Amino acid sequence: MNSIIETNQVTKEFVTKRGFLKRTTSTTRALDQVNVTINENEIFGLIGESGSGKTTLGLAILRLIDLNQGKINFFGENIYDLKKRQLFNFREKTQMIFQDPYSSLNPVVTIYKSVSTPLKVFHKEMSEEQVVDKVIQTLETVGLTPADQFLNKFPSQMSGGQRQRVGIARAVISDPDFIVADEPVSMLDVSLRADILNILINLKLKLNKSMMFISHDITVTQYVSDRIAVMHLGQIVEMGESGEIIKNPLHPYTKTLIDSIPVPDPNKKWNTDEIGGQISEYTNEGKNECSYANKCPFVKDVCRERRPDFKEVEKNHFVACVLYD
Amino acid sequence: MMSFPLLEVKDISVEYGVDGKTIKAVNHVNLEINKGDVVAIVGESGSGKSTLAMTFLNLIEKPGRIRNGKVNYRGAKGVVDVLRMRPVDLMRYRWKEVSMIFQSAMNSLNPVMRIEGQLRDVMIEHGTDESLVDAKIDEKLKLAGLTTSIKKSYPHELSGGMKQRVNIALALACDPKLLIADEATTALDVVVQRQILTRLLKLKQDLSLSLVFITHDISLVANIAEIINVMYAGKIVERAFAKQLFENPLHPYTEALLQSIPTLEKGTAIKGIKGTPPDLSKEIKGCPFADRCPKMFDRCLAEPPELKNVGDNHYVSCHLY
Amino acid sequence: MITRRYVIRRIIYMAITFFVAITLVFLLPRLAPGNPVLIILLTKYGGIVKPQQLKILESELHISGTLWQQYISFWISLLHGNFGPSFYYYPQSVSSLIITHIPWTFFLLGTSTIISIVLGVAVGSYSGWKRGYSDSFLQSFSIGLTAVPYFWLALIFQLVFAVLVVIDGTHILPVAGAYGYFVTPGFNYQFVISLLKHSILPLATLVITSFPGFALLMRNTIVTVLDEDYVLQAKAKGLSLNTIRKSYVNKNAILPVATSVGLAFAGIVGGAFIVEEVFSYPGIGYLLYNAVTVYDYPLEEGIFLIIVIVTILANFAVDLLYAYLDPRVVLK
Amino acid sequence: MTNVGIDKERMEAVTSSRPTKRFKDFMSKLWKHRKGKAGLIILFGLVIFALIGHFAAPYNPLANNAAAFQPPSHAHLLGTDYIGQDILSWFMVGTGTSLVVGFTIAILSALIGVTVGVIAGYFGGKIDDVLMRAVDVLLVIPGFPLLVILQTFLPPTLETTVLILSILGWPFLARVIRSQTLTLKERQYVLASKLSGLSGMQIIFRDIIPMLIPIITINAIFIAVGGVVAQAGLAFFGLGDLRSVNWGTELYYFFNQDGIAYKAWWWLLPPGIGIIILGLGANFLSNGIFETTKPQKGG
Repeated sequence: MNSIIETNQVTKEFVTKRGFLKRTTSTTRALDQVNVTINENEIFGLIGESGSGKTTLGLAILRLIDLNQGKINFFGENIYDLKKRQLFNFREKTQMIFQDPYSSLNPVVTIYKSVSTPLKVFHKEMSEEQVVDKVIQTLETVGLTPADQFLNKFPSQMSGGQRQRVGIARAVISDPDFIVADEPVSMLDVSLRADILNILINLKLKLNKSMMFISHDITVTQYVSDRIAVMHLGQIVEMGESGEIIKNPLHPYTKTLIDSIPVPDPNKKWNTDEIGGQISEYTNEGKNECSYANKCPFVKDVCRERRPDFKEVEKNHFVACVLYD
Repeated sequence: MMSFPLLEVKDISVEYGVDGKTIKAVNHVNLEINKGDVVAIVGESGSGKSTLAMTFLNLIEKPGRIRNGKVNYRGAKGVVDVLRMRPVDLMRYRWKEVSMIFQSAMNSLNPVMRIEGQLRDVMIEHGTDESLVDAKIDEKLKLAGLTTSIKKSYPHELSGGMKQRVNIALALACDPKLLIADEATTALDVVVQRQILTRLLKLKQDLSLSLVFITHDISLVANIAEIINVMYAGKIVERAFAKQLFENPLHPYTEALLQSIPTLEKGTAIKGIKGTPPDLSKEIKGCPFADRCPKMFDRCLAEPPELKNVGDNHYVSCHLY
Repeated sequence: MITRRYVIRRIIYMAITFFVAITLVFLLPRLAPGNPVLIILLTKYGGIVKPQQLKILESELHISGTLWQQYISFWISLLHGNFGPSFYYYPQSVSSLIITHIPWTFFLLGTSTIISIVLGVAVGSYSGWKRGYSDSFLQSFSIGLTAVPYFWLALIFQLVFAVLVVIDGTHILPVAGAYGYFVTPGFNYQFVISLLKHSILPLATLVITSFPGFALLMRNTIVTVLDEDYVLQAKAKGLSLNTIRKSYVNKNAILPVATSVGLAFAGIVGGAFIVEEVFSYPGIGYLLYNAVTVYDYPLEEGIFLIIVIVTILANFAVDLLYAYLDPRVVLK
Repeated sequence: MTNVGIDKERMEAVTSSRPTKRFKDFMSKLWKHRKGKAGLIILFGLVIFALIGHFAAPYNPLANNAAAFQPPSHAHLLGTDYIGQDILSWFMVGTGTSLVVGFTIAILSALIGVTVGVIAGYFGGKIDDVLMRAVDVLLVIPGFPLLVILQTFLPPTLETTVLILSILGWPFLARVIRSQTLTLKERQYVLASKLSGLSGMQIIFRDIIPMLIPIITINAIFIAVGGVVAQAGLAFFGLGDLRSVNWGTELYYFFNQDGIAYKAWWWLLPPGIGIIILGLGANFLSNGIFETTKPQKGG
């Protein structure tokens, strides 16, 4: 299998300044030496809680932010080295699907104009008739039928689920190779999610797209993804085939995460004895320790002394934890 | 033995007047909550679940209004209708008898007041002895799983999870009999969500609370609730014990909802429900789910179904039964 | 919360503002082509001027040497607090003129600002809290008042109290000056009474035209705050209306009003100046008016710089007050 | 696909962006709003009044052929002033001048303010720092004394007054526009436009400025009124072009030519009432625009 995206030691820091009458600056590592590989014709799931850096990684892969360190290869070429013209070509081949169906469409621009823009910018050779045809065809692929009646609508005239389909249409119309889908269903009603997820799977199966699917919801992620990476405070702590991750989680954080998922089974009532302790907030300040050390029930001294290596414990199953040394 | 409901909602309807249209958010709903129950109300956005919960505290405000119905509460002095209480009594009833954790934890704390102050004012106004207040503040914060030192903080200094715990501490401040949690954990991460919900269940056991969970997440209620109400378009369409509802869903909406959620077992395909919920500002003649229902037949369009007991306290509002 | 960094930055920024103002004052007369002294002499005085005044003008405008040298000597005299002698009131110095007049302006500005804020907040919070008819009435009333120009209102007061409503040859309220001709300044009953009477019309003009702005702002923020989730929660908590109003609504609604005070202050300064002109009130606005009429440029420039300093400091004070009121504000 | 043969009519319907229809929708919404309608009527009325004054005032406002200080009469509906000029004609012509002054200041200030605000907000960084410090400085210097100083040294014409007021009128708008731009640029559709290959300038004109139009209009309306009042205030202080016929000079002559002593209320009332009507119209209209364009709260 060929890789489409390869990140190498990608690190991104945010600096915040605060303090009372004396200045302190603190650095938060949103991405901390991240190495992931996304293959062609694959949906790669990225899960983590809010603030874990998963969206930052999505933006980095599309070169929408600057990095402090590391490189990201797209078909073997570092996208952070691209010059203006090459960057334009890169933009043509990558796209993004957004979380918020209300904020991802300009309210004063018609559906036709929103969806046709990438086509008009990247394929200037197409005639207006061809553009209209392609827009209609794409809208129908994402289930907006008959497409005609949507072209002249404004986003306010459509439901959340329909808007999200428009967002997908916009992302695929210029035929990109790789798409980042950032929490594409988390703001939709439960009954509408399934169709959107199935459309994404079809993009892979029928149009051979590669995708990074970012979510905080493991159930949803494993439904669409071939492989899953788990992120915690800017670090990838575990990565593997999605079925394997769910059945056989290795990292203590992944285990907690999977244990905490609500399952639609009334026989699995939650146990009220296992009340967790106090919650505290931690950020990755770039210390030389395991990012989960502060919360881990299996924490050892060594966890605070160095960072665990990210190693292949079983075939295609990677984990960063001293328990598997 | 006859059991008396702690809170009994009778035939309640709530409307909102927006832009000259009247939206029927809650439409002739009946509901009972017994002492010690853990009841869930599940529904998608716009189903009226939060509006229904607001009536328990008589908190519907303009542009909404309660069209008809009663909310009977069984207190120390017998049964009273919350909607017809004198303002003074209503003030005493709120929080002391029934309290609530609101969905918007981020915004439901006063930004310019320390946590301590927000616990103190409600305790004092509900008659807690001044000398006991400090100890009680510490006690409630601990119950909610917080260190007492955070009482000196302002809300903006706390994380989302901590704010939501402050809201739990607040909800417990006056030792209520019934606690309503309205999407109390929706904005939180799953790990924190589980910590908070198990804590609530534990508190329910220890303090003999009744709990009402309001959520859009049907998987979640399976793990926590005993009785589940499914709401759709302002009506309760199905009510059953959790086990029955998941093993034998009767209403086509419930069935479709359960088929639309992914599970951890690989290989089961999911499918969405086609169409959109009805426009509640328009008159609906038949069943509100009719135009999305795969089992729809003529009668569904003509007359609205009633919520009927089809045995074993399994209620459903569908012409199929 | 206020950080040291903030205070330092703020001082630097105040210095920059002041620097810009001074440079502007320095450059303006030089922007016009030709010798500024000659231009002033010819255009404003038709060339007829006492030799003494010519000298003052030259030294005041620092026109000897290169532009850079002029600029430096200009700064040096400023740093000594020396704005030079007045052109018209010679030999009085600009500084001494300002010092004798500025207390009156402070009195007008301070009193009217405070009354306007208090009145505005009171009316606005009543209106926002009440809603309904009294609210829409108060709202339209306030909007109507904000449209009234203060100089016109001052003239109306003049017309009414100086000539129209005169009973037996005496005025109900004095229409000119800061105190009566026959009272001796000092801490005596007559003087204080005379002082207050003389201030009524100028203050009324300023308050009537500036309080509605605060009232409207307060009303609108109250309405917004009432929609906030924490107010709903406060109601659910069964708190008394009084507590909700005091600790939940007003405490939050007052914040935008506090931020607006700084900007409003710069506006009220203009109002005060014109009101002083109309009521011959002996503050620096009246002085400035006279300076404009007789082309006393050194005096104009001195007054301008003083009022810039006052406004900068007032703004700084407002920012500190705001940080004190709102725990979320970190003045970085 | 089957849709190859699309007829011309449908093509046009699809591809036109329909800005005129949006404007029409907006106007009809505004017309239904009570205050918005009142504002439109009042301001339109003032303009008509000024136009009549320009073309058909009863007298030449500067002709002094009647007796001085005459109260209103049939010949002079609003009486005469200190040298026998017809006040109604003065007021009508003056309304035109004052409206043009306000309008010009609003346009110029809005141009500067929007440019500065959008550039600072969208591009951020050093440009933002520099521009916003400049705005802070300009905001804190009290406007009126600064105007006095500037007008003293610049040629006393109406044009300079308008220019000065335009140069001083934009900072507040720039600040508002900047903060709005900061919010707008966080919208996901801006990122989507970036990914669609649009340039910064294209994004500004497509995703930022159209959203700002209501707030620009509202602020421009207030700048216009502020400009009229400031110009009147300056004239009242004896600065600027005192030969120009406008509301401010009318008040100036009233105050300095014994209008009070002659109890000439007919001379004092018109300009003040003119300013009040303008202020009310502006307030109503901006309130209408605000309420008809504010985003609906989502259920």
